[in-house]
Amino acid sequence: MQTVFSIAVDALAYGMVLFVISIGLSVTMGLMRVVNLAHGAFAMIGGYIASYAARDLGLGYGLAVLLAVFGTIVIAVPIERLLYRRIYGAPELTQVLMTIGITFCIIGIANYAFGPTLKTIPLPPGLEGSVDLGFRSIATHRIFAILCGLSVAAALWYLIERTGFGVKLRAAVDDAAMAAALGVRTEIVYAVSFAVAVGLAALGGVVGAELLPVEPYYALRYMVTFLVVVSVGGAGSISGALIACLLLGGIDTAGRYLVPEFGEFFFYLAVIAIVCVFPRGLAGRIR
Amino acid sequence: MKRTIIAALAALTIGGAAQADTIKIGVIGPFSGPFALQGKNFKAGIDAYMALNGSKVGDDDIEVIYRDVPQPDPAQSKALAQELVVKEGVQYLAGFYFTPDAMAVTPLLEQANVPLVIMNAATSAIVTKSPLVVRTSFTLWQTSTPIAKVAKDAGVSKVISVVSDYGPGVDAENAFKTGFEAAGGQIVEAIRMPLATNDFSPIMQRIKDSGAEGVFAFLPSGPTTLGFVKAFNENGLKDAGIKFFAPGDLTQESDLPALGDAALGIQTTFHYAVSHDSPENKTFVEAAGKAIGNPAELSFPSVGAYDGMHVVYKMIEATGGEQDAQKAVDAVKGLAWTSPRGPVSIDPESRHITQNIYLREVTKAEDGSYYNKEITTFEKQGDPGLAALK
Amino acid sequence: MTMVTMNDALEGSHRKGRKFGRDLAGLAVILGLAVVGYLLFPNNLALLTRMTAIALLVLSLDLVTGYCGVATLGHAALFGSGAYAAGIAAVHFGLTDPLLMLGCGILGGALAGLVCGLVILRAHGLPQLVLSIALIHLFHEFANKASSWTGGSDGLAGIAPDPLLGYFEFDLWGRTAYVFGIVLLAGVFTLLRRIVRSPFGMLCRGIKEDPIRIRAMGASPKLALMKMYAISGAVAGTGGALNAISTQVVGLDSLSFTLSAESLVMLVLGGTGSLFGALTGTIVFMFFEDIVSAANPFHWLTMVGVLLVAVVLFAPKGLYGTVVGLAMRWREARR
Amino acid sequence: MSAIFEVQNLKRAFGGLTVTNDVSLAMAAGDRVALIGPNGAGKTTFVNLVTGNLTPDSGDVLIGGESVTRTNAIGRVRRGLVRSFQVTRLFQEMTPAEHVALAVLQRDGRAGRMFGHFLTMPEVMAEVIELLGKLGLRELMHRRVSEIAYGQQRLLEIAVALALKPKVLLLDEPAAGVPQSDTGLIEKALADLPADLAVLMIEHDMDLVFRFAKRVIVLAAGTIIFDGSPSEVTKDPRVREAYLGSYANASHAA
Repeated sequence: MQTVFSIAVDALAYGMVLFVISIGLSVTMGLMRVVNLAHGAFAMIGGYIASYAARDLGLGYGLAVLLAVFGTIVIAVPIERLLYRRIYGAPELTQVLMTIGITFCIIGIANYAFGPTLKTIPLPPGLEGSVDLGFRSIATHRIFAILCGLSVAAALWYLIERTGFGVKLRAAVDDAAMAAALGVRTEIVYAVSFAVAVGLAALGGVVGAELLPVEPYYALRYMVTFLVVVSVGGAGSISGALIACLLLGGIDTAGRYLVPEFGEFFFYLAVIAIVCVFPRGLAGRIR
Repeated sequence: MKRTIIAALAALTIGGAAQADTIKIGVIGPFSGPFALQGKNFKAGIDAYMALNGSKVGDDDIEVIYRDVPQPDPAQSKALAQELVVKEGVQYLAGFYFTPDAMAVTPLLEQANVPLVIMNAATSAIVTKSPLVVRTSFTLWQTSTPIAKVAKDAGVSKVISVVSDYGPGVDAENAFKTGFEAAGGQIVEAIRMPLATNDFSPIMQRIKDSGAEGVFAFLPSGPTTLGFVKAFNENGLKDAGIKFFAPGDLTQESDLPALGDAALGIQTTFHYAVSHDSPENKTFVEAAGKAIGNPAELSFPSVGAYDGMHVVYKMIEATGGEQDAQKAVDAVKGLAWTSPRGPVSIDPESRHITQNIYLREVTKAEDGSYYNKEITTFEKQGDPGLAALK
Repeated sequence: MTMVTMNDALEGSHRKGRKFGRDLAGLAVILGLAVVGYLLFPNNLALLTRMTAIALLVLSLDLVTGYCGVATLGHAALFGSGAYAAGIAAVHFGLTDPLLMLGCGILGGALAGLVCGLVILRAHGLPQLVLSIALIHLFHEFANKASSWTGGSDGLAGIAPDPLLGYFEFDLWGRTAYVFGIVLLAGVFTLLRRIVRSPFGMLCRGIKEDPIRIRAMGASPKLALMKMYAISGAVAGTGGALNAISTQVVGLDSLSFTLSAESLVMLVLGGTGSLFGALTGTIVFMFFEDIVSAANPFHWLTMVGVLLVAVVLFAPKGLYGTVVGLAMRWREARR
Repeated sequence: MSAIFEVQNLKRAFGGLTVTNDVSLAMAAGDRVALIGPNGAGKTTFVNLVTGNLTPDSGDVLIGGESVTRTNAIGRVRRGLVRSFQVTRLFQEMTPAEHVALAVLQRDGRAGRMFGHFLTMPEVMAEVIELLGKLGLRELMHRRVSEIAYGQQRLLEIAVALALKPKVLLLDEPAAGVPQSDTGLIEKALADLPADLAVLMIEHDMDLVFRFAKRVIVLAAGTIIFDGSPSEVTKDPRVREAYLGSYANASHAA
């Protein structure tokens, strides 16, 4: 029984880290219909900025996180204006080509600027160490990640379902031409959504850095994981992404515990099964 | 098809190809991609050797030609080796970070009349694939066997083995198991986890549940190591007094700054520590540090490359610059010298390097940096893996 | 995924007689390129052979992606299966005749194609992409696990093919392998040209555009796609076998996500939905990579990235597609 | 009279809502029947049940006296039940010649052939030219569909259906979306349909219905409320109620 609890706790923590990093991708893919393979690259940029701020400049963790989020947005917005705008509505394969190209560039630049070694983001004393849950201990930063995940989910839900911006966004997604006719400035809506998605990526990159360490190949190494999580959840759905992260996190964790030598089989077979049963993602949203 | 032509000496001589007294050495390694750091170390070791020993052997100029295979890709590796031999006319092949890349090249050697000096790839069997292979690095059997004795001597009798599920991981597991069981210890469980494991918490739970007093671990150096060591501490295994044993790949110097305090106290056995205290090593570290640019990036492949160059130089000396692979290899059988890592020799039978293996512990230096502090020396270790092959 | 099938659009306006000529022209282009490659890089045949093998993989990918609209990031599964089938036949069963190995490779590739088709065709769009990713990882992991057969991560070494037709040895200089590869590529290319223009090819293009319409015509899209997957598998398996024969070793990389993604990039770069596009993409990508990585090994990736972005911006239909588009416009303007 | 196409007591419910309720009808070769009904009458569901895209809860569909209830959509096409689409479903990148050729080849079971080209198959080309000629599309046969006018696309839709040599043709609003100026073309095409073909047309345009159909069936709320000659349909009180009633309700809601 204790083992079950233990796995559940690990699964929750892992799933929430995945969620924080992937949810931004769900926004770009689901709401903006861009297969954005460069998502991991933006998360990585966030990680690098935070690492630089906290380790080399000696700034506090909170400040580093803020810098990472806004710094990444500042870097990403020109990219959106120059490059992404050209591929809205383009065929998927064209988007794949463009975003892989962007990823390659970012990797090369990161490698040049920061070198090939691992970069860490020093945690504040409050997040270091472990918390005793009675039956086991868990790293404090994982609890922090869980809380981050929950607040991101809540904030996004509020933004999309309850604010004027959310209304415009949903309108632009359902029918861009109609929304434009009604006076919604779709390109601004898109730019803002993109900035939000990138900001979330950066936040995820920083919060998840303890699990997925920052290095130049981060952008490619975890690309598939993010893509799988988002698609299984159903792109564009917050609840879908949340369920997918917890489910896949659970499957992965349980697989690694019970049959580590077949962990990969376990995970990918589950993915195939889920996609076959829910071809439109767990949230069941049509495209 | 990533390749790099860096004429170590003379871009001049490329034009005058007919010049007979330039001897070319083709080096294949990961110079880009996720393992670029290791390739950089190859180059640093080679540059250091040539800086210290000159770029001439007798009258012959030495030219090193680099080719890039970023990730294990035997087909690519073989194609590049073929190109090096046929097009560039190299007389020696060297380098090779990954085992499959080296394996792919061995069938070529005889026809090409070219010896192969392996500077890293660490699977025992490679040297058996061709009589023209010499290795100056290590094997996982070589580095993982002594740690079994260390574990037993530390009073640990039940150990769980946790390795990444690929060739080197399996080698490490077998080596440790053989050594530990021979010493009277018991392997309570042997876990092989997928290479692409991000979250190690469930593995830590397994370790905890197994009731082992110690854990033997092997993962490829890089991002996963960091996650593993952190998870070990955060899940309370360190506090629970579970001992951590591993071959030195886990605490390679270039990863130590990132690992930080988390790695303190981890004991590993390995053939080389950058901090090794000897005049030879001081000279080497200084030269190699200059070659690599940032001395913090220096790691074990550099010494394999450095000694590999030594072997190649000796081969050239012995053959007088003539292309005769068998003669060259025969000349270095039994060759002994003092390497930056300590006294070493080439075993005449296996053509693998015999060397000291050191037990080290990750320690914080006075200036706040971390290093592998050598504690015990296991002298003149051969490769037990070859015996296991038979 | 609505890249125009340039050749076929042109085709409508063509008369019977010219088509045979076009087939010959295609063949001539390949053989011409082969000769040019041989003359330019006589000492680099191993790399040219590798390019040939990859070209077969990209052609095979074009069959399902370009002609049938299947989105896949797992196509190396077919290539790798062919390579392992040929390699295992040689190492474990002593079938060292290159043609027999080739046969095994084709069979292995086709079988893998059927397995992949069964799974991948169950979804569309993004979920389809994810299924393909899951599949390639399963194949990879399976090969890693079955190390007594495949050599695992150390690679399957010790493949020693007999001389081709009992006479031409696969030697250090790689001439036999190169000629063998070019003959295979030319043969496959000619065959595929016929297939994509045949009624079956037309059916597949129809499926790509609207499977429901095809059903309403009484044809089963699934069946046709499965057939195409088997053909695609055979082609990729040919490439894999060529790779196994020419390099005499098979590594896990041949079943990797990386290779799958790279082949997709090459295809889109050249232009989907035309066999020449697939060839163009392979040649341009591999040469570009070779040149820039030689120039600067540490930052070649950045330059490849710039190339991809530039292609999307300035040649959105892929290199070949864009050139053909321009040619068509020019011709129309002249009319 | 032997029915070439028959529907017996067809029923289908979604959740608690019965969308098709006990629908029966029979058609003989050469029949020209129009199926009309107000919005939400269940026409789309009926079409899907007949073509095999939905399975009925109960009831039977027969073609040539043979039950196809358990046969899938593809099998029904092969048995001679062919449909057209309300919104054209054509291959934008292909030519009319390719469309018709593909249909002809598919009908003959040769669409899986991996060699040859239809342009070099004289018997296929003869049929393609004949059919396209009949529908006035001959000149356009090698243009891409995306380049031809919508009215002509509708004609091509009919050509593809005819190329399959159906016994029963289900025309789903053949004139929908066609500009007024082009409806004449469609009407002419409909008038020229083979005499022995049973045609069931679903249509809104009553002018077209009256000119085309010899028999009109009215579907409302999932049930057939009228089945008779066009001259009687407007007089039928239930039909008036169904149509006008729905407008009355709509105005309440508004």
